[in-house]
Amino acid sequence: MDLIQRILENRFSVTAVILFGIGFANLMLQYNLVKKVVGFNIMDSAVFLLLASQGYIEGAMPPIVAEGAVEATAYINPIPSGLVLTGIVVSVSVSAFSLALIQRIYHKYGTVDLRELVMRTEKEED
Amino acid sequence: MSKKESAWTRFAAWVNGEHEPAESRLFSMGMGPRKERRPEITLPKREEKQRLHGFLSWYPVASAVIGVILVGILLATVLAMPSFGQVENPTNNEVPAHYLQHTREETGASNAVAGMILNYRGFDTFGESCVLFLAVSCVFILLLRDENNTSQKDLEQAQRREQRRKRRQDVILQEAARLLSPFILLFGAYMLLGGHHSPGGGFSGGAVLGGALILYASAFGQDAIRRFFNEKVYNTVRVIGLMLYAVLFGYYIFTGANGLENHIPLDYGGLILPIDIAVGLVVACTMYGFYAMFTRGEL
Amino acid sequence: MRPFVENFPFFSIFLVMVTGILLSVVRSGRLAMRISVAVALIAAVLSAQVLAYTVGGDLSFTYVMGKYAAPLGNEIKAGPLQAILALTFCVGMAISLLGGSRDLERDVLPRKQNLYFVMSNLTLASLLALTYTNDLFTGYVFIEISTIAACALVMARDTGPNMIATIRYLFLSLMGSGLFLIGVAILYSVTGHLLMPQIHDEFRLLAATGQYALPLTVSVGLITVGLGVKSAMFPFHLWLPDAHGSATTASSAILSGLVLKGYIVLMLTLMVRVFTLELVLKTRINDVLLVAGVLGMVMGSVRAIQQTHIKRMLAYSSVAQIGYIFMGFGLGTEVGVVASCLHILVHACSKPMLFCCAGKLGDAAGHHKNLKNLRGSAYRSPLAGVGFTVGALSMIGIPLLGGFTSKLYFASASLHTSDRTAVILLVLAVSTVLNALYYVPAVLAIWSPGSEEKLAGLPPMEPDWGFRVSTLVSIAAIFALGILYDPAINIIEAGIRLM
Amino acid sequence: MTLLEDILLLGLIVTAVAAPLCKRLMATVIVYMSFGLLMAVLWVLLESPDLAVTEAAVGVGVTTILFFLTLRRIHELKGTKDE
Repeated sequence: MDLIQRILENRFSVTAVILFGIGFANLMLQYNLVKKVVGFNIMDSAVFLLLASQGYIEGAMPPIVAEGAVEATAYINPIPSGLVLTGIVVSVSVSAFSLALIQRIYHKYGTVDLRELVMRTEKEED
Repeated sequence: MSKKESAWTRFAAWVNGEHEPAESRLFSMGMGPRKERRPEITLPKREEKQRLHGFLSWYPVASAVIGVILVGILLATVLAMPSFGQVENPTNNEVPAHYLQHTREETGASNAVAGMILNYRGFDTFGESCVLFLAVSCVFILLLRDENNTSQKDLEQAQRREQRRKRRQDVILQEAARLLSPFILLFGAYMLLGGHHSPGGGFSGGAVLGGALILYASAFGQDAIRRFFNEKVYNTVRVIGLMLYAVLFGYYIFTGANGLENHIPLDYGGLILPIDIAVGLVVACTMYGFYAMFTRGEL
Repeated sequence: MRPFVENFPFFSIFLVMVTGILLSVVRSGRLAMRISVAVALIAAVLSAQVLAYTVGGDLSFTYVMGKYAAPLGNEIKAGPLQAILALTFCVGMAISLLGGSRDLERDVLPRKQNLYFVMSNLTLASLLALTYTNDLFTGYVFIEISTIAACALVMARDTGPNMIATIRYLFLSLMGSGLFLIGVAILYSVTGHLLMPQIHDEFRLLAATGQYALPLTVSVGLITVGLGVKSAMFPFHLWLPDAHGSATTASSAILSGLVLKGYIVLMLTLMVRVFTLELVLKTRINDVLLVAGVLGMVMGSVRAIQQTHIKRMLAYSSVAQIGYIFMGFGLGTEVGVVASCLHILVHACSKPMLFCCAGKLGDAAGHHKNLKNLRGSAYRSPLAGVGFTVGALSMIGIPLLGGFTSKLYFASASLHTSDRTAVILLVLAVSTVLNALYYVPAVLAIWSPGSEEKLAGLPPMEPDWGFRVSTLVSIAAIFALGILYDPAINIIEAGIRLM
Repeated sequence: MTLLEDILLLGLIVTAVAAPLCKRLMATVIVYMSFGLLMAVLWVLLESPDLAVTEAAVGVGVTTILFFLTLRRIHELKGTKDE
């Protein structure tokens, strides 16, 4: 009972961890390169969710400070938001790079299945 | 004697590189079962496939096991971590309090997130802008048309597609683009310029600007964009954006670290506003660059 | 007002980054290369100044990246160790670019050569930032920069197998940075800080009270494993031979000699400055590192023996050398860490040269990379032959050369541990023999008078001044580390003390 | 509010599981896009409007465009096969 209570309390981080697992498994297990990229994006989003949920304060406002109000706990913690902002941009850049790479690979080999690709290169090697 | 001689000749041949070194016999006790060599080209195809199949069949199992273990450990970890949404969590210490209380007088931004990423931790954000720059450069290396990645056939195909697009212009898309582009541009500019006192800022505003460009390009073709946004302009804007950031923030770091006075006024967002504009330019260029490279392979 | 020399770490990072950005509008590849080498050398001079300053004053200093200090804003911290590593990275980058310039001009399309140098400059910038950083999240951002830039360096050659090697490298790296990032997230949420000294204080407090013991251990483990994946720690080394073996010469040199070290240096900083060695010993993470290191040393060498492609052989040799470094960390003592640092320096000096010489020898033998076809190639390019020989002998651990010193220090470091001395000495001996088993045949092969008629038809070698200079400099560096190792050791010890 | 949060979290898990399981890559990308949108709504509920805006513009918008362009290039969309 206590455990369930705890899980429900921390539902954001628990969800984040489950998503991380899903993304991680897809990044590792999928043979289709496009799906690997999707898995990577899910994994990164999960980490962002974990980070951002740490900065949330029950009943607080967004961190846009009004004139005069200086009670710090009235706002959520701005640090995780900033970090996640950085993370989102980084993950988009990485996705774009890997998608471009996938296009070139398809152009060259006509497939995006990693198994086939690995087999082809083994044959091609000197 | 003859045995020794043959050993010597074998060694000589090995030294000359004619034989594979006899590693498997030398170290069989150290490494357990004999490992197979890398397949030669002459190896029959079936064997090669079998070997690969061996690799590909244990690999998923192993990584699935690793994944499950990882998730288990992480679940235990997050349950032991501070509870969700409590004020007394370790993250809510003096640092965010300082940010929230002093962001107005120290950075000139009332949006604490913008103040944090562009002023207190601006070096990280410079690195992040460089990541974008780097990604678009990588995409250029990969997809910019050259003799390696484009054959004559590809060019012809692209031309045919372009002509077909010109013949059958999509009226709905064009009208929508004509109607929406100005508003999207306006909204992007608003987000860009208001980043210091409202949600938004360089990254999202720049992405919206880039989105407007993409919409325009996909409705009217890239030739329409190229009239005012060709490769030269593109490179200039992108480099100027990043250099603006580098120079402004470099000056800020230099003066700050040496205890000098910086002459950056704090009204209208202080350092945040110019850096937001710089970042916005970079992001808009990056997004449009991705689109251009992904569709046609040229700007 | 602080001494002006304290600005130099920041100057070197920004200089290299800004050069990288500006090079994207330079048209000529050759000009871009000259600028990159010059900038790397300027950064080296700046780092040398920092080195002289920190060693002379026996101090380390923090430098605020902005106006607001410690728990609020970014910071970098420089001490003797950081300075000598930065110096090595800058020089190594210059050596790699100079030594591989000919191959580069052939392998990369002229129109895209300037972009290659954008990548190399940003790689160098990320290495410098990873060395100097005092902030965990800056570490993450620059890890990503170095990942993307390194992948771009691999794929710059633009052939099919190369692309596939790149994408495998990319996905494994992304997994590594994902693990690192979630480790950072957990660490942040239990300590509430991102700057290393503050995390250290909180970490010690929490470890003393025993609060959040599990998250702390898990985050240390995740960060270590994440960085380990990216730096080719033993079970995660599978991507390395393909990526390093198929890239153009300069890229292989940069990746093997420098990029892997960037992540290791960050791990070292975290272990010494944030977690401290005693607390790491308590979490038993160092045992994992020790086992991975030892396995890497043996398996990397064993696989290297089986290779016939000279670059793949060198790549597997890198796996083994990385194994040495992790073994030093795994000992969990200061002596072990010092030995690892020395090995980082030695490897960063010799690996780029080995790759450049291998590329040159391949040229001499008519663009073959198979050991069989390289016979006699050293006679056509004697300097490459000498360089390869010196590098190989150093890797084996012949006295007077750098590799010998670091192995000696590993051996003496193992004497400081109570129960593992025998095992580690044994593994060191075995791996030395294994190293000899692949380097000696390779050296003999290139020097054995071989098929003259095959090589006779080839055009004569053009003089390549960049290659000559870079090889001579690296040979000098290897001898310097082998004979005058005392100053280097003193610097490293002071650096660890002042971390 | 809690109920909405729970639904969104569940939706995240469901879409994350479903996205890679789809047979057609097109479906994968669309489901992934809905994952991103759910995430954006969740950022609003977590009181981080900056993140919501960025996720919607960058994470969902641009990433999805890139995915679709890639699918067109690798001939996974209808009518993009070589003629």
